[in-house]
Amino acid sequence: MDFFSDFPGLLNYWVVIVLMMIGFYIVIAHDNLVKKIVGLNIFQVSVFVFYITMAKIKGGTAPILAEGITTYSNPLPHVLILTAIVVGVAMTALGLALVVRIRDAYGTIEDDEIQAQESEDL
Amino acid sequence: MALVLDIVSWGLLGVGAVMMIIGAIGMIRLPDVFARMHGAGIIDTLGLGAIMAGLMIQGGLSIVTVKLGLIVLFVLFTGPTATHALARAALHGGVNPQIDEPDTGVEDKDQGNVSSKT
Amino acid sequence: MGFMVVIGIAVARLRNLFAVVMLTGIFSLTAAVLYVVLDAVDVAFTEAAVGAGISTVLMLGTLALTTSEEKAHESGSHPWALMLVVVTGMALVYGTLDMPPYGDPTAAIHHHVAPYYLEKSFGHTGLPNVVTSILASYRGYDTLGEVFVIFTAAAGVLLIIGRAKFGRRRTVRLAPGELRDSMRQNVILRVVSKLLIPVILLFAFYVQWHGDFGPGGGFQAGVIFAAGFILYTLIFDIDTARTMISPRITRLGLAAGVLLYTLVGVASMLKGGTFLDYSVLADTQVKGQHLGILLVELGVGITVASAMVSIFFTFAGQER
Amino acid sequence: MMGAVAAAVLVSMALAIFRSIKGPTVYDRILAVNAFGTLTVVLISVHGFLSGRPEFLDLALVYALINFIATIAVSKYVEFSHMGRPSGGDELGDI
Repeated sequence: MDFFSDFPGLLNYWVVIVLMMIGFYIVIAHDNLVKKIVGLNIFQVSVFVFYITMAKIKGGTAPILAEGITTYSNPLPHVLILTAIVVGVAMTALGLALVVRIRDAYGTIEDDEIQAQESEDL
Repeated sequence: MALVLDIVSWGLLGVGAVMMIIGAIGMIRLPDVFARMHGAGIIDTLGLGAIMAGLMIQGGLSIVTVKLGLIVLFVLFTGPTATHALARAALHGGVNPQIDEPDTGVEDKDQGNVSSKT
Repeated sequence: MGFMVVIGIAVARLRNLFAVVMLTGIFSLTAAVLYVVLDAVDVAFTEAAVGAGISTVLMLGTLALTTSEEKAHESGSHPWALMLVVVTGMALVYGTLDMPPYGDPTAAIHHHVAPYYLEKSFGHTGLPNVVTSILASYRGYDTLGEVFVIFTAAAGVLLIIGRAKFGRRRTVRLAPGELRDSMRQNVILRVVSKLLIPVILLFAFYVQWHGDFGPGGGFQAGVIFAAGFILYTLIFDIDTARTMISPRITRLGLAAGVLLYTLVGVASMLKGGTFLDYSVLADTQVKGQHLGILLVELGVGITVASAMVSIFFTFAGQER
Repeated sequence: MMGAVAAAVLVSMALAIFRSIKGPTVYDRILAVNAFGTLTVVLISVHGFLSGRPEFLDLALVYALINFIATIAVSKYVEFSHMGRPSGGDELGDI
């Protein structure tokens, strides 16, 4: 696993940005609502990875105190992300519930078809 | 004694690693789902088992060994069960082609294999 | 990391939503491995339980209720969207040029409060897991907020789709002795699951109480506990599961967890401290902190477990 | 040696991902995801030993557990949820 930690300087951040952009693209370019939520999830994960990357200190280990270890990675981002993940899944559940409800109301989960139905009604 | 243990554990780790790769290659190369399950089976049992046994010897007698043993036990329970459920699902679904994906292109013939075998 | 990019692109391209959900599962497993490599064991714990487990199951539930195919666009690809994304990405890459390089111990983030937590937390709380001490004690307000968010989300799901719909209800009464076409018929699965579920619940308790010393804690334990019930619901059906743990209990638990958390805060106020200041709960500071963290984590665990179970039941009980 | 094992596991993971992206049928994907989960368990354990702190094996146990539940859920979904099946029945909703 050493080659993970030997990544030079900023590469991790760039991968995070690529992931974020993939998620962003899915959210704005796809019409399917479930797909949009998946895109949102990817975006979310990229932010998590960003925080965790910042917390890492070279040569450090996990922030669980033990004898004989002096360098620990920064525990504060871990706390933030830990709660963020659970909140994220709660939000995902809420979004999916909305999707189910939309499907009940419109009979479709494609954004453009919903728009079309809306304009017909007007 | 320590040297013997080390050699045994390295040997087990090596065997496990080789089995992992064999299983993964099997998952790529074999022709249909039911055959591919055998590849996954190698990963689940021999690959994981050998590597965990090697790690156990490395870890010595401690809580680590117990946890590794628990993992092996757990995977030995769940792996075949999950594969069994999957095989049943595939068997039932193979007759009924509507869960197919439309965008598989060339490899759609594989589905034919599945239903003819079932 | 390379894996994640590949999976992300594949997710963007695939049209079959089912395959997309599967890939999301792998994606989140990969993310969890990455967290372990980057030393965030607690986060990896949560991500594994939540991302790979619960959200996959919830997305499958949604697919079962809606449709599993994405419709093809007439317009094809979106050049404007791609352009916007590329431009934003460029701007962000430009922004990273000022970031400290990976793993640099002199970066600004490591010199604010983090060293304080690392040095003092063991003396203050007596717990080796710094993440737990920060989560439950130093940043107790934040965590209380998060718990309320989860509570609200679960309540929202219950409100939006919790009611049985009129007109769409078609309950099929089965004649006695008629075979139900369900996983209950599968003997191997049933027996193995019956063996495993108690172990899973026990393991959840272990994670709950051991969270002070190793990776784990209320959030993770709650999710694992819920996973046990979800497994039961998958093998049997939703009605059997509902007779075992009724929606009333989950709703009660949802509120009880938040209440327990808040009451710990109020109790510390009554004993002369400030809100959520556990030091006054027992004779010595360390004991008080330990007790407070334990209770708060229990509250978090109860809320998360009930929220996950009730959300899952709501999705599963939708179409019948 | 540990590093070699980790590398082997990573290679297998890459192959599993290839199968899950390519996978002609749904079942191939499920199989690949399941195998990927097992590989993750191994990778976590090996990484624990590599970094010299092998006490975080609870994680690997959780992975094995979640992997199992996810596989069961998915198998159940593909086996029993046929959209628009006329008989309705309670196997439809409870994935």
